[in-house]
Amino acid sequence: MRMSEILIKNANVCDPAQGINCETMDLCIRDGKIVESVSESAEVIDAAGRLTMAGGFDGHTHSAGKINVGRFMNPNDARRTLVPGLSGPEARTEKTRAQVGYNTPNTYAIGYRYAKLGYTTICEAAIPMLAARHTHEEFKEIPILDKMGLSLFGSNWQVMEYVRDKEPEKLAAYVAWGLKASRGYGVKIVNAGGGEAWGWGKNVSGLYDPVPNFDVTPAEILMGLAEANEKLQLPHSVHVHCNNLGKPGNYETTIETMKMFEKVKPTVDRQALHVTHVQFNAYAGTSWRDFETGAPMVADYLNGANHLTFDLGQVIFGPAVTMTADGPVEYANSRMLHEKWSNQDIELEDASGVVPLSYSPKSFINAVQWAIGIELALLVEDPWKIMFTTDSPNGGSFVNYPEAFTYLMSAKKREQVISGFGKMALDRMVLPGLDRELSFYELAIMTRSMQSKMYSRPEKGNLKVGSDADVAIYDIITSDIDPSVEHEKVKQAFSGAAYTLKDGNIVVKDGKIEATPMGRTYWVNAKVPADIDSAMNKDTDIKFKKYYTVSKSNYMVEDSYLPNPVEIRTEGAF
Amino acid sequence: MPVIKDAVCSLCGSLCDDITVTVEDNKITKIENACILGHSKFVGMFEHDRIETPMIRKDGELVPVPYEEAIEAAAKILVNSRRTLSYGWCSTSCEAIGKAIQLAEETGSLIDSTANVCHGPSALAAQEKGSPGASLGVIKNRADVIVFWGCNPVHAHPRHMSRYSSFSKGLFSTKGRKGRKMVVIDVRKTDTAKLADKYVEIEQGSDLLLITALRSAVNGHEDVIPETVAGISKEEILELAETLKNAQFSCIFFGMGVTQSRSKYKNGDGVSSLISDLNQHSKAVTIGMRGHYNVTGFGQVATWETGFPMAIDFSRGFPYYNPGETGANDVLVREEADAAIISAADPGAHFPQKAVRHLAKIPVIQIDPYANPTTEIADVVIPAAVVGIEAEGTAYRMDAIPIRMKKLIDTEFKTDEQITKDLITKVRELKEGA
Amino acid sequence: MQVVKLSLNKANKIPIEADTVTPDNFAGKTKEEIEAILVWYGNGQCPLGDFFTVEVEGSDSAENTKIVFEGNVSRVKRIGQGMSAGEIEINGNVDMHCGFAMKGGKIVINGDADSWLGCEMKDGEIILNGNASYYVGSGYRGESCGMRGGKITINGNARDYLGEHMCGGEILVTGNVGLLPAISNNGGTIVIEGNATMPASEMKNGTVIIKGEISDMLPSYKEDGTEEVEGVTYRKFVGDVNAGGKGMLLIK
Amino acid sequence: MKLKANLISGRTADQGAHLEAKTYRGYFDACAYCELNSADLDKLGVSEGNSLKVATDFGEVVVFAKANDGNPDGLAFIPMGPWANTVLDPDTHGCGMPGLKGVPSEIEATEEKPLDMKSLMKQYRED
Repeated sequence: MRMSEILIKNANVCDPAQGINCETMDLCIRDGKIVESVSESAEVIDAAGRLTMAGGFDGHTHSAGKINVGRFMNPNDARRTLVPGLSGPEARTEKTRAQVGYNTPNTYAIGYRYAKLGYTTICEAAIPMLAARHTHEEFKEIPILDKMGLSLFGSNWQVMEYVRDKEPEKLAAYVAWGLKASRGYGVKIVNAGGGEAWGWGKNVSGLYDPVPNFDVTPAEILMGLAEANEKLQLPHSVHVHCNNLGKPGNYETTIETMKMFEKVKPTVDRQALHVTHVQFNAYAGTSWRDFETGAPMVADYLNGANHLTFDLGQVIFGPAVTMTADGPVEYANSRMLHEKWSNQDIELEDASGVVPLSYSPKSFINAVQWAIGIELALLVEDPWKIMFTTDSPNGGSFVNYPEAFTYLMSAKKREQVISGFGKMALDRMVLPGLDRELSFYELAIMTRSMQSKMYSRPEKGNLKVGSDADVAIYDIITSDIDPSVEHEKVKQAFSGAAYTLKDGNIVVKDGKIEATPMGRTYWVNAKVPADIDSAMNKDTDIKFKKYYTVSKSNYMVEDSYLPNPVEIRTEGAF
Repeated sequence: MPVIKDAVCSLCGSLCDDITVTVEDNKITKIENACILGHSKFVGMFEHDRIETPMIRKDGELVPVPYEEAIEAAAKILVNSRRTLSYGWCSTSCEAIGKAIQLAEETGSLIDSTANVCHGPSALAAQEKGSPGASLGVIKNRADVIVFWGCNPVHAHPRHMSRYSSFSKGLFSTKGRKGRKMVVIDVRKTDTAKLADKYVEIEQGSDLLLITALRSAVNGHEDVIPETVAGISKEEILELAETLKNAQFSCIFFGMGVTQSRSKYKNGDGVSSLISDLNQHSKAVTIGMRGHYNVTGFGQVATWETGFPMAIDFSRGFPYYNPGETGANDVLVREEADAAIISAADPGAHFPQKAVRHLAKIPVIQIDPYANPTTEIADVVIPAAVVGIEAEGTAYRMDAIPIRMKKLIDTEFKTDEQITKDLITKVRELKEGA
Repeated sequence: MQVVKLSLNKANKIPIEADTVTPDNFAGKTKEEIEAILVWYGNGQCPLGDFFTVEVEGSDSAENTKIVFEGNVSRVKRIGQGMSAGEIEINGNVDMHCGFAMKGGKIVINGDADSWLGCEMKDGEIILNGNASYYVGSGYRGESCGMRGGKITINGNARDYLGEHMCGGEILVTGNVGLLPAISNNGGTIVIEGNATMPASEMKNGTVIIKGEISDMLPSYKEDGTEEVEGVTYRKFVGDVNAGGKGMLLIK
Repeated sequence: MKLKANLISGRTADQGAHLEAKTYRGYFDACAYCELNSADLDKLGVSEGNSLKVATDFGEVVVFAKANDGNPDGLAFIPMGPWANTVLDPDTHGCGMPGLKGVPSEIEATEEKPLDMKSLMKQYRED
């Protein structure tokens, strides 16, 4: 039940969207929103000077859909208890359903554990449209959090044909239709064209390698979809997993991709491009033998560019589960690491794979991967360009976020980890020479504030009047703590929020779940002129008649799958 | 008269969604595009005996009782049990499955699906090696070599070959059956085998030997293969390996001939490994031929809600999983279960005698639209609507593609989902009272 | 020395889960304290004393504590789970997961053992003077590593999947084994004095010696001369070739 | 004469078509039979429609004889259902799956008639 009014007294607010840097003040909440003032009958929470931020927003996580393949093939993950309080089996209680898992927790555990970290919104990074119902079915069972998802378009036959045939309007109409069909929030492109090539067991080698049988290049797919994205005035830019992920030397493809987007003009006040889990795409060298960090080169480019955002894909040592629509990468992983391999190609649309693995500080490759994520965060000057992620659970489970925050905030903590690396690893990274330590303010930007802008959700990721009353209070007195030295305390505090409020409901208190309201699902309904829409539909009719194995009328995700939907309408600029 | 197009057939794991249904006076009078199994389900339901009313066994006979009485009796059984087996939930919607799992969690029960006697070993295989698959349309559009191993779609999935596999046509498979090589591996010449280009008759129980020989051939270790393996000559094995290696896109569909035979899940494990090896040469995937129309859905829902696809033991309040210990047959054959709730499945017909005999000894709650062998040993019987005809809901096709089943006609019967919700409410009431 | 004798009062069908029954947990405890230790029984917990008559002699450390089960405990699971020291003697049959993940000490079973005996064991010793069921010394579902150390001796037969995913340690079976012993092995030694079917599938590493007959040898092993072990000459096979394995399979 | 056969069970279209009509004669007809090839039936001196007694370590059941020349010698098939399950192997082999295929059996001609579904199940309730 929603309390109508709450007064949070003595909150040490860190809200970069308003330029508030750890100032102690009161926060007022009414009917789930931040307001100017409340009446005297408001319920009072005494923050007692503790660090207070907007609810966290994980803008790139694999938490619904493909993660189920990860759970399915790794029942051993269910018993892992590597992060106390945030992993492993937990019996049901009066308030909570039973929980299991570490990298691939069950849906309930995902909701509870994100909330314990003070997070209140997540974005599932990949919805295969044909299987979109599945994503929404899992969303329904993830308590507390607000959710959104990105739909996969990068190896879609209809997309590639429209790009090849230079039909930008119909392409935009198809993207709008696909988002509606899958109830997606934005356009995800994974290894553009690579999913189709994987249909024949092959891959594309870079931006200009034509996709077999479709006579288009990854570059053309990327530009075509970016144009459609802007034509539809979508709230998020295209969200790109670059070609050549996971390959030594791929930083060049990554920079090339970023550069290509300099010419894209956003029609909404946000970036033109989001490049995801750049850690996996910032590799230098020519093979795994001479593999080394490419972070300085990528960071150098990013520091001079203002048209894009990116996220880290930080690596956490220990077991992880890689899961991506990049089918060929997963197959290569499984062969290289002798690991189990699941694959799921989706007809006419995309590919995907899941492979468990373990990152070890003793492996020089893993050590360098670990360093690259942090290097990117420290070398890129403007935190507003950076979203903190582990690409959970690809680089590691989200429950390790507090641990990872200390890597960013404490050079001492980094030294501790680095001291376990071999010489070969140290020679291939630049991290030991970096002494930058991020502040709580910068951390808040990377974990909540920049997401608001990046996803055009002004009511999220900040504590402005009118915003959603999603609030996290952490047991940290910022004036009394030196995160550089007391990194353990920082980790502890971020591991179990003193309070998490979701829409003004106390969902976590002292690190324990208090209530489990159902969150919203955001999806985008983009307007397309009727004639273009109908021309596009004639083309997709043929696709369904001849090639799909599901009828078109059974493709569209029905309303009943979104118990608490928020429809975002866009007008389009046709 | 209303004609409903693109209705979903809720019989087998093919989950065909192109059925045209004519409804007159709330009766299905005509059905187009369905196979014999689907036809029997859709039209047959107006011929077959429904369980008309809730019943409780008194003095050996099932006697009609009001719904509330049946729910209360069922809830009492659940609350008083120390080790309840909840079983089935595969010919029903994902929404009902979700509630069944919640009921199992709240009563500290053990819950298992029909995969226990079907593709359970395929899940164990995936836990060893993963499951390299694809959606069925990928096969339709690309596959030039199709292998049916230990499965008989002509009988079990009659439209599979025309919609998704052997006979289907797609973008890169314009010639349909003519452009494809169809291989059947089985222990007897089935009706499916009769349609194959190549039939390989394997000695019963020797699947892993043949899979291993194929892997050795594909991986360039011909020298370790003896002259005969699994009753098949080395020459034939090498030829089959070449067929697979030289395919542009091959798919191995496997059935219970693989999962139920000697070596059980190690056969599926071997198939996954063979697929991985084949991808060094060409594209290859594998798909299990799932039986009940939503047994795949049970696996999906259970996995996201509990972390595990089946055989989940909630005794300690959190999910524990270990087929061989926590499977339906495990706890029945060992006579551990002291009560059972069974829905949308028929262990009376499909479990070995020893397991059925134990079920006959303990209190059994059955939720089902139709009387069947389980009814004969049930103590509380609750009639349900036919999901996919009288109730809508989600089901997952054998390739894990979710499809929404339509409601085609009205009914007075409650859905499995509603019945399970009522049970949860009653169980809570009884627990609070206690 | 502390000796704790446990006698089951009445045979049970619903298994008792006795993961709290270890010398580590019993050491230094009185009869009353031991009787009060909770065990799972179906979906609830009960004190051990509800099921067993408990006798305690002496009081000592875990190393010097011995637990004796008098008679069958064929529905008592997880006895000795995770134990690090001391001894457990079972004078009858025992249920699943006996000695699961044990780290040290010794378990002697004078009867048959159900599945998962010594599963994920790290060190210590198990002696089974009877027959074993499935998955001796293997790993939990989905794990890549089963038994890592210690020794299991089976003076009887064992069923299928013996030593699945074994990474270290030693298993000796004096009788016959079922299907697929030493499957997916990555280390350790398995000696089978009797017969076996389809041994060592996908072995990556380790040694398997089979002194009896083999049925259905898997076509994934390369014969590579002979090897002498303790004065006996065996045919030596190397593989599994499909796992890129360097395992050694020695057969008569 | 007793024929040693390897017994398997499995689906058939007829069995599938009667999944929701198991109290009917059609289900009995679809499931209460055992298929052997003609040569094996000849060895037993029975023709289609005669009764066969199938015995395994786990039980015995009377079913009708049916010819299927797709079966190799010594392979017996009974459609999945309560008749097959009377004689299949309940051991779950450490992985949950009973032995529903590959059960050693002995088959002989008999004058007894197969029990209908309800009579078969009644035994379990009353035993």
